[in-house]
Amino acid sequence: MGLVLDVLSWVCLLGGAIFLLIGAIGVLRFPDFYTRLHAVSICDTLGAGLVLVGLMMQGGLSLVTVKLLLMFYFMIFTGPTAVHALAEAAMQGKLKPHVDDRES
Amino acid sequence: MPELLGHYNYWIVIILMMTGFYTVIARPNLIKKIIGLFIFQTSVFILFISMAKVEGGTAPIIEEGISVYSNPLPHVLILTAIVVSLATTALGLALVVRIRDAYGTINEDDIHVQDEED
Amino acid sequence: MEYLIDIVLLGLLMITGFAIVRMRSLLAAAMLTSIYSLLSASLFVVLDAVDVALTEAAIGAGISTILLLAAVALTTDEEKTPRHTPLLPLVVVIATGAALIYGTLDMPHYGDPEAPVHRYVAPTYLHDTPGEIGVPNVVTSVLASYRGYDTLGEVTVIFTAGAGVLALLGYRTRRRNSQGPGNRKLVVLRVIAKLFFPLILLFALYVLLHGDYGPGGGFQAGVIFATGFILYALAFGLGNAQRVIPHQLLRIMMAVGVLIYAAVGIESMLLGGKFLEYRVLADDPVTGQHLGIMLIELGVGITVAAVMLIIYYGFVSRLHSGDM
Amino acid sequence: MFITVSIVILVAIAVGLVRAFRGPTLYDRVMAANMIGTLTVLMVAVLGFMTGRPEFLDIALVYVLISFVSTIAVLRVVTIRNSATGSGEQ
Repeated sequence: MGLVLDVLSWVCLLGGAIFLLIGAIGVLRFPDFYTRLHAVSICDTLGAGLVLVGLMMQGGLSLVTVKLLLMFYFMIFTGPTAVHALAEAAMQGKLKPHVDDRES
Repeated sequence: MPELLGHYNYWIVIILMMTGFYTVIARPNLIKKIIGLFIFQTSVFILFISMAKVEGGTAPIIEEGISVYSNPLPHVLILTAIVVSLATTALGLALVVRIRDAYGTINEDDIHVQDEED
Repeated sequence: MEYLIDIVLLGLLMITGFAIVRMRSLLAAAMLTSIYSLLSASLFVVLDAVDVALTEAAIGAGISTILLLAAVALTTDEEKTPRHTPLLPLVVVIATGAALIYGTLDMPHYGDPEAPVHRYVAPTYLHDTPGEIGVPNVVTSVLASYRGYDTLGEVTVIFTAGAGVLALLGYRTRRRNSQGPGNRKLVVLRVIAKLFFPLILLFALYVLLHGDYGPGGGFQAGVIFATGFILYALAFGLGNAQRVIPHQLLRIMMAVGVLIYAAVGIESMLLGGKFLEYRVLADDPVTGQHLGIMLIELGVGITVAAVMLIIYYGFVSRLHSGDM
Repeated sequence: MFITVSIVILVAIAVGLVRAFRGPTLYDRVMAANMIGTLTVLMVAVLGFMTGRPEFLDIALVYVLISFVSTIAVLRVVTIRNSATGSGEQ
């Protein structure tokens, strides 16, 4: 049982790390602000979530896990809200999305 | 490893300190000066906290089975210093806002020119 | 392994520092300052200073950034190029830096347990705290008990700074309960703020009361408490926030905190001890220490929270559009 | 294993810093700061497990809240400033 939990937790941690990397590459490489926002939200939700779930499995049934759960709860709300506020502010600030001319 | 590292922390701290110092003396913009002061302050915090670190030690919160702790005294000094640094930053920014009200600019050079005209 | 993280974080800090200096837009520089604070806060965790990390994160990355941005918004964003060539400052800076680096050569190595810093009073504090004070967090015991005088001084400094900002910026009341434009755009934020506001206040209380056993204490709790109200003000407008916690109340609380602190000291004098000698506050010395630390942390928390909110109100009430 | 995760987080922080330096708009920088905030939270949590004292997660919790509130505050200040001056960019 302990071994299964350990393996699962490593899978979650590594998966989270991979998503963090993907998000980071997206933030670096995507062409304009609005596309980069998508990459950031991967870091905020899936990447961070998986890392936290992996840590919870390491923590076992203790106060540590309760705190991690609380962090998870906060993060799934704050991440999307912050990204939404960013997009809203950018729209209000008249930042034009980058559109590919060839398609229209 | 610590021998190899030697004074690395202190050197980076000094570089940061000088970055802040340069911003304070070379930039005419008052808000930029306060940002420089902020960098300077943080570098001092890092200097103290680096000195408090003991190799193999852990955070100074006493627990069974742990014998080596980092030095708590610099932590106390810096903890209060951080709050005071915010208070001074706020006071400085308030002064900048008032200077802008009085002079219409926050550029030190322009303020000197206006002072000389009077 | 921690050394690697230490090296990388310091490197990133240095790069961020250079970038801040080069940045011409002040808003961008303020954002980088926030990142700089976050990085240094995580460095503090690596260096075992958990209490300091908590404070730096709450203050550097949170309130300082907000104040810097508000100040930029109240003045101007673009930085003019200086009229003088920065040759003389550069020479001064390089000379000072070289002298300081020469000075570090005599310093003990990083992490050296035999360094003079670790030999003087710190072992006493670490050794005596469990028996004399009875709280596991040595930082709290030194801050609140062994060096209680210093902390009283710091709280007074913060009080003075709050009074100074109040004198400089004054305070403008919002008459209309600003329901400005973009009201509907705030729906998401408002729902989240309603969800989070009580949790943040609860968490501030946890940090205040748990400060004896883990990272935390009056300073951090005060800032977190103020952050909760800042979130409320951001979502519902300054006018509504002021109805919840009026400016007059803040001005009173700012003084009340310092007075609670000093009163604990005088109380211990009346009970036959020295100023801020908590042992005499209860029959059992350790219980007395607990009580004293709790009370002065409460005083610190009240003053810090009130001063942070006064500073925030002072800056934001000057911004033209009323809905922040 | 925690080491691998923390190295990945450090790399991601470095990438975020590059975005913060390059901009080009202010919003990009705010976005980078927000991302670095999230990464710092994870970093602190992983570090706690790495050093064997995970009970310091309070710090990470504070970081979550603070980085959220400061992002929102920054955006509100920028929005108010934009509507006051009528200009959009930077």
